[in-house]
Amino acid sequence: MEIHRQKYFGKFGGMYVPSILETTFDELTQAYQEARSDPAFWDGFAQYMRSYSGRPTPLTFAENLTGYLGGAKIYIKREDLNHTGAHKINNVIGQGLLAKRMGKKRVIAETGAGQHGVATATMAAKFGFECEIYMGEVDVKRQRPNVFWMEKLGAKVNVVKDGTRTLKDAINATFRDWAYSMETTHYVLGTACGPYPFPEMVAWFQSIVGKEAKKQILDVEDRLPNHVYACVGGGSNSLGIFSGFMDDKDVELVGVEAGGLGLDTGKHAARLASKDGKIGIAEGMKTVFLQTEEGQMMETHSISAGLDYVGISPILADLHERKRIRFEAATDDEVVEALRLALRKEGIVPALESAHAFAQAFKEAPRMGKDEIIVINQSGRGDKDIFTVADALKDRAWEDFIIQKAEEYRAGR
Amino acid sequence: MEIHRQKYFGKFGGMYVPSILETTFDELTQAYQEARSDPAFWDGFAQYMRSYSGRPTPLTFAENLTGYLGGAKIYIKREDLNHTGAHKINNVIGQGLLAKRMGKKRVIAETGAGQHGVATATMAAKFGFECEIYMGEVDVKRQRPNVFWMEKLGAKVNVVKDGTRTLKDAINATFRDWAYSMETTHYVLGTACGPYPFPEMVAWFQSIVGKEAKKQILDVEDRLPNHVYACVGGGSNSLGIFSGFMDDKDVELVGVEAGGLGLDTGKHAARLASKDGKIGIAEGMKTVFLQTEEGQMMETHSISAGLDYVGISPILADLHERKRIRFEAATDDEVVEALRLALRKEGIVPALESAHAFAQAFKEAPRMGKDEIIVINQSGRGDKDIFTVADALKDRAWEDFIIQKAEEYRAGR
Amino acid sequence: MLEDRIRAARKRKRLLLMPHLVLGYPSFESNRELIRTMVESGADIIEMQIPFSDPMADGPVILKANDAAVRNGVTTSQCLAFAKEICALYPETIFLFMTYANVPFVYGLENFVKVAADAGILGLIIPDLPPEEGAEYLSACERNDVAPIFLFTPTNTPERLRVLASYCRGLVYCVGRTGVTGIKTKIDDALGAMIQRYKSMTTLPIGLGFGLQSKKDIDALPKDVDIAIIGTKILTLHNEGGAKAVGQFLRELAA
Amino acid sequence: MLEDRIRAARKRKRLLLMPHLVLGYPSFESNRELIRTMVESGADIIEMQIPFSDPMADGPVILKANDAAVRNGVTTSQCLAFAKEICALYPETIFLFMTYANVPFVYGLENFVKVAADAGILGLIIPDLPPEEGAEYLSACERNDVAPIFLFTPTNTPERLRVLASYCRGLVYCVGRTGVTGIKTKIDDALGAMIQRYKSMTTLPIGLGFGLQSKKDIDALPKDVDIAIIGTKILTLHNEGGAKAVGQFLRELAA
Ligand SMILES: Cc1ncc(COP(=O)(O)O)c(C=O)c1O
Ligand SMILES: Cc1ncc(COP(=O)(O)O)c(C=O)c1O
Repeated sequence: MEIHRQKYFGKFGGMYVPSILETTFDELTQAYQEARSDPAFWDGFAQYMRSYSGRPTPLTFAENLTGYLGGAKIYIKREDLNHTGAHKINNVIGQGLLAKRMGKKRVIAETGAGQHGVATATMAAKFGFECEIYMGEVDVKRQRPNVFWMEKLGAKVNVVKDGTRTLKDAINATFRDWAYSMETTHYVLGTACGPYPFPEMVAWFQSIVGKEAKKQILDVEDRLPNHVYACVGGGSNSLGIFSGFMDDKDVELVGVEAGGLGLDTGKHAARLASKDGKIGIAEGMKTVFLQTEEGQMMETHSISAGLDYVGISPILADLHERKRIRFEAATDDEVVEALRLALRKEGIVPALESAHAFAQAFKEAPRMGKDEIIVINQSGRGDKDIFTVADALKDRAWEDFIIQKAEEYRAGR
Repeated sequence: MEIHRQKYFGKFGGMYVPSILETTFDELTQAYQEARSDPAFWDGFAQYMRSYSGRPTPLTFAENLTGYLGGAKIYIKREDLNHTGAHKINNVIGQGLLAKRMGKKRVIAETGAGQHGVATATMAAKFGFECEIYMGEVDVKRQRPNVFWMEKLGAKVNVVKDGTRTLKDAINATFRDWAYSMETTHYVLGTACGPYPFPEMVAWFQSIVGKEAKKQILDVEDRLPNHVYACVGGGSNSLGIFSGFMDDKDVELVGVEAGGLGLDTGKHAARLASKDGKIGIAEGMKTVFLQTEEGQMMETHSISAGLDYVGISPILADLHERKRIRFEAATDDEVVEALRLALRKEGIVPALESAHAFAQAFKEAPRMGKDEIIVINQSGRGDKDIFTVADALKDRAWEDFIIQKAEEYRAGR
Repeated sequence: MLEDRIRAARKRKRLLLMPHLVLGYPSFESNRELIRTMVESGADIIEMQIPFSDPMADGPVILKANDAAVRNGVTTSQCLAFAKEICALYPETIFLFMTYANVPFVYGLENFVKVAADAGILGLIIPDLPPEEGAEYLSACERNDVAPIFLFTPTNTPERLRVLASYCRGLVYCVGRTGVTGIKTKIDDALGAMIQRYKSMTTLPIGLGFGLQSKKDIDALPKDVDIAIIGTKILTLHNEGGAKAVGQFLRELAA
Repeated sequence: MLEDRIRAARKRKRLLLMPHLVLGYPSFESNRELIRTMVESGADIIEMQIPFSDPMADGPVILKANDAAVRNGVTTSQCLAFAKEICALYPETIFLFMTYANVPFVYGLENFVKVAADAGILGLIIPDLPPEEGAEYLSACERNDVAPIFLFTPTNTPERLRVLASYCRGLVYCVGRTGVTGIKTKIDDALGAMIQRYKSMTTLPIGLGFGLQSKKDIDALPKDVDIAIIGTKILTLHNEGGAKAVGQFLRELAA
């Protein structure tokens, strides 16, 4: 895929930034474009990912799921095996190398699920940057283990209590920090959203996933897959894997959004798969948002913090409009069921985010021919979701354990 | 390293099993020896590890630690990047393939830290075995997240309330299960201990770590390391990495045991590094145990469940006696400090077990020359240890979170 | 038009005062009282912010007001109608709109500018709509004789300032330091130099904003500043002491 | 010596009774009372288990007794001294030791066997010490005229049984089914066939163990069984009703 080297993707994208940030964006754009046209930069990046994060991640044949569902042959791209447990590290190391090139001393980032926060804190520790992370209060509550590790990695975690207290508010808060600190600081945006060059740059770093996946499926099957599934929060993991197949018109690309309690309940985060998304401008970009008639961003809902976001990558909004990608949604219940099945059948623990891609693939695979091939992107591992999953499954033993632990803590005070 | 194909390693080892299990051991020994002399078996195993677990795991240059400590150049072998988060999966997939070959339908295992239990439950899900895990009550308490995932992977977790309610009691309980079930069941022993052929077989599967590490260090440094550090519970990860350098006499091998509260407190699990270990017979093998004058196994102590074990691999006891391996111990406090340093300097989260190897290397590296090279085996990742680490660091925010969670659970009842 | 009105006002007064408020916060009723007080206490220009759920360039105080107003269900149409009422009520005072790009975009940009102009609004401040993204906006402003106001900030290069100046009408909104609203500007020589730099790029009146706290700050302002823009301080005063406190403060400044 | 003593006893009785107890559990004092009751109630052979922290071949009931005795600080020397006292007290009764390999190993194997023999112990059962690992043990037994007793189990192949038989002295300890102690054996034709198989491998007296519960079980035992070994049931009775309950049960069985 030749990623556009322009600010717009069809009618989406742009650079809607306050003038205070313009210089920073110019500087970033220049550094990014220089890095991008310097093959040594990519090589250094790929080498770093190999020796630090364990790339290439494997493409695992899901033999049991294939047999159980009785349709297409299912492969899983294992981004969960990355250091820090998700694809987020790809982008973060890329931006970290860029920030070093730009001579920055400090990095800041927003995070929803906390994976991007952990990845950024990790990179900051490794590269010697100071680090602050902004995270919505709602997300801090449901992803406490990630907050814990960010802090232990030396990052300061700022709890954002504005607005809906989720990802979009964390993004705004990070931009506010940047407006003061840009001289010394790089904002490591975590997904393929925000003002140019972020969408394109993040998609570029994540394209390492698609490059590998394409090579791997050709190695084992000697042909391309028929369908590729990825979950879609901001859009970075999906663009990452899709990029490998973008120019192969026969490969169907399926983006799976958070269906929450159902597309007709208003409690979801499906910007493209539902009828509720409308074009708008926020977080520095023009794209499809879940917003009111008045253009106010809505509260979204998803069991997975990482997909619980009002906006979507402008690159995806464009590919949706151009019908290159089909968008679907999986509900919270379907996702928990898919997680359960993946655990039982393959011994893998997809993150709740990734489990959306699994859920949709599981719905469609049985109706496919045995000669068809599916690739599912497992964007991360679900360890971090233990509190959410335990709650969703109403695990009594876990509750008892927590209650007892709480009693110990209380007694110790 | 040519691993001995005999029941004894020097004066250690043997096969001290009740006659009811003898036939099973004969069958297992035969299957293992056949597999071992069949190169296709190893190739199949290595291929499985590649496509399912993400091997080879990287060898990461710890640039910041190297600079900070100011001595030897430090490399870290990243077993934490394995699927399920530790080296345990190497052995488990190996034994799973063997159990399939033997036509077994069910697997059982003991677990201490829970890593081996999670790995076994994972393998059972992937290979379609029924699965039961035995785990001491003390360990269930300190490693609840792992218990949770074992159950979600479809395994039954049996809480062992006998004896010291830790690893050794779980091993005994698993042997008891096996005495009824051996016809259909394979016992996936989790470390290089127990009756022959387990010590040798487990070390064989884990030798994949050492093979890779040797190749990797030669690739980047074009020479062998001067020192290799690994933590020692039962001995599987240490034998795994050491095996790659066993015949290279100039490479010093350092095994690091759990020093607990200190070697002179009686509250530790240092069988070889302390003066408290004595030769004895238990858990089916003759080796060095922490035992009373009367030959009763003692209560051990370590902050890390996975090193909290009275016995040690007979292979290691022999290599200790032959002075091929130097044994040291790191205390709980040193380990927490090492964990903190690894997090801050390299953005990695060693398991508390692995952090013992780090702690010892950190003690010794500053006194080494800058031309010396160290390899530390990071046997696993510390996510699973969040409750223990939070307690060790007295993390108030974590406690608050747990207390609040407990209140929600209580309110929901 | 805006520029003329400002120049005219400037003739009568060394420094114009431009306080800020968030529409619908805490209610339109309260806005009416506040604006009356502002007008009576010496405000020359009033910046009315149409609330938005994601005000990325605002600090915590204004942010909270936006949140509350959005939760109150304030609509763009209400704000436009309110502006019409107020502009008619206080023809001597200059009223501007401040908002974020999505509000007019979703309302319909062309229409938004027209209705605002008809209401009597003389200028628009949309911090997340740089000229490069605003072709439609700029032409609508031109057609309706509404001034598109852009921000000059310390980090902008001279070239950038020239570009901004070329699109800016009515006044330039100068930022005293890096950062979002609500942070105090240190008034010292550096600021004087900065204003000089801004001044050299434009002939428009200079408004200086972000962080003014007291009469002392006002007195220390470089002489090239035409308008003192006061946002967060006003909102904080209003939150704590109501319209009365705002009035008292403005009167002090105007004294 | 053990074999002769068993054959002599067997002449007087169709089926010998061999109850089990754990030394030092709950106390040696209690052991004394229990053994007296056992002797008075028809026990012919008494299996005294020296407790061990890791009794891998025992089920939950005996395991708990081992744990408790170990925690009580029971020592091997105490057990040996106790045996000496008891053997002298009841010269008509046959006493055996059961324990795990580490206990004699740490005490000193050679010495352990000698002291036990001197005390009057006629046989030793060490489930985790197969003949292949027990060269020193076997020769010490031989020198001291103590019978090393091995277990025949349903999973052992005929070849293995022959090997075990060749090392076994005094009696063979036959296991009715797979598993550890404490599980009930179903007494049916399969058991009869199994005993036949064991019998064909050895001329030694046959002890059958693991899981006997009642007089009915005893009556249904295949005729080739010489000794009924009763472990868990005895311990359970003792835990619940003391020596009295054990005595009553043994008397029923002996009736
Ligand atoms: C594991 C995982 N998958 C997916 C996502 C969604 O983001 P994106 O669409 O940018 O991949 C997140 C975000 O936090 C995540 O943590
Ligand atoms: C991460 C990790 N490292 C080390 C160990 C110790 O075992 P071994 O000595 O067999 O490697 C364990 C045991 O559970 C473990 O989980």
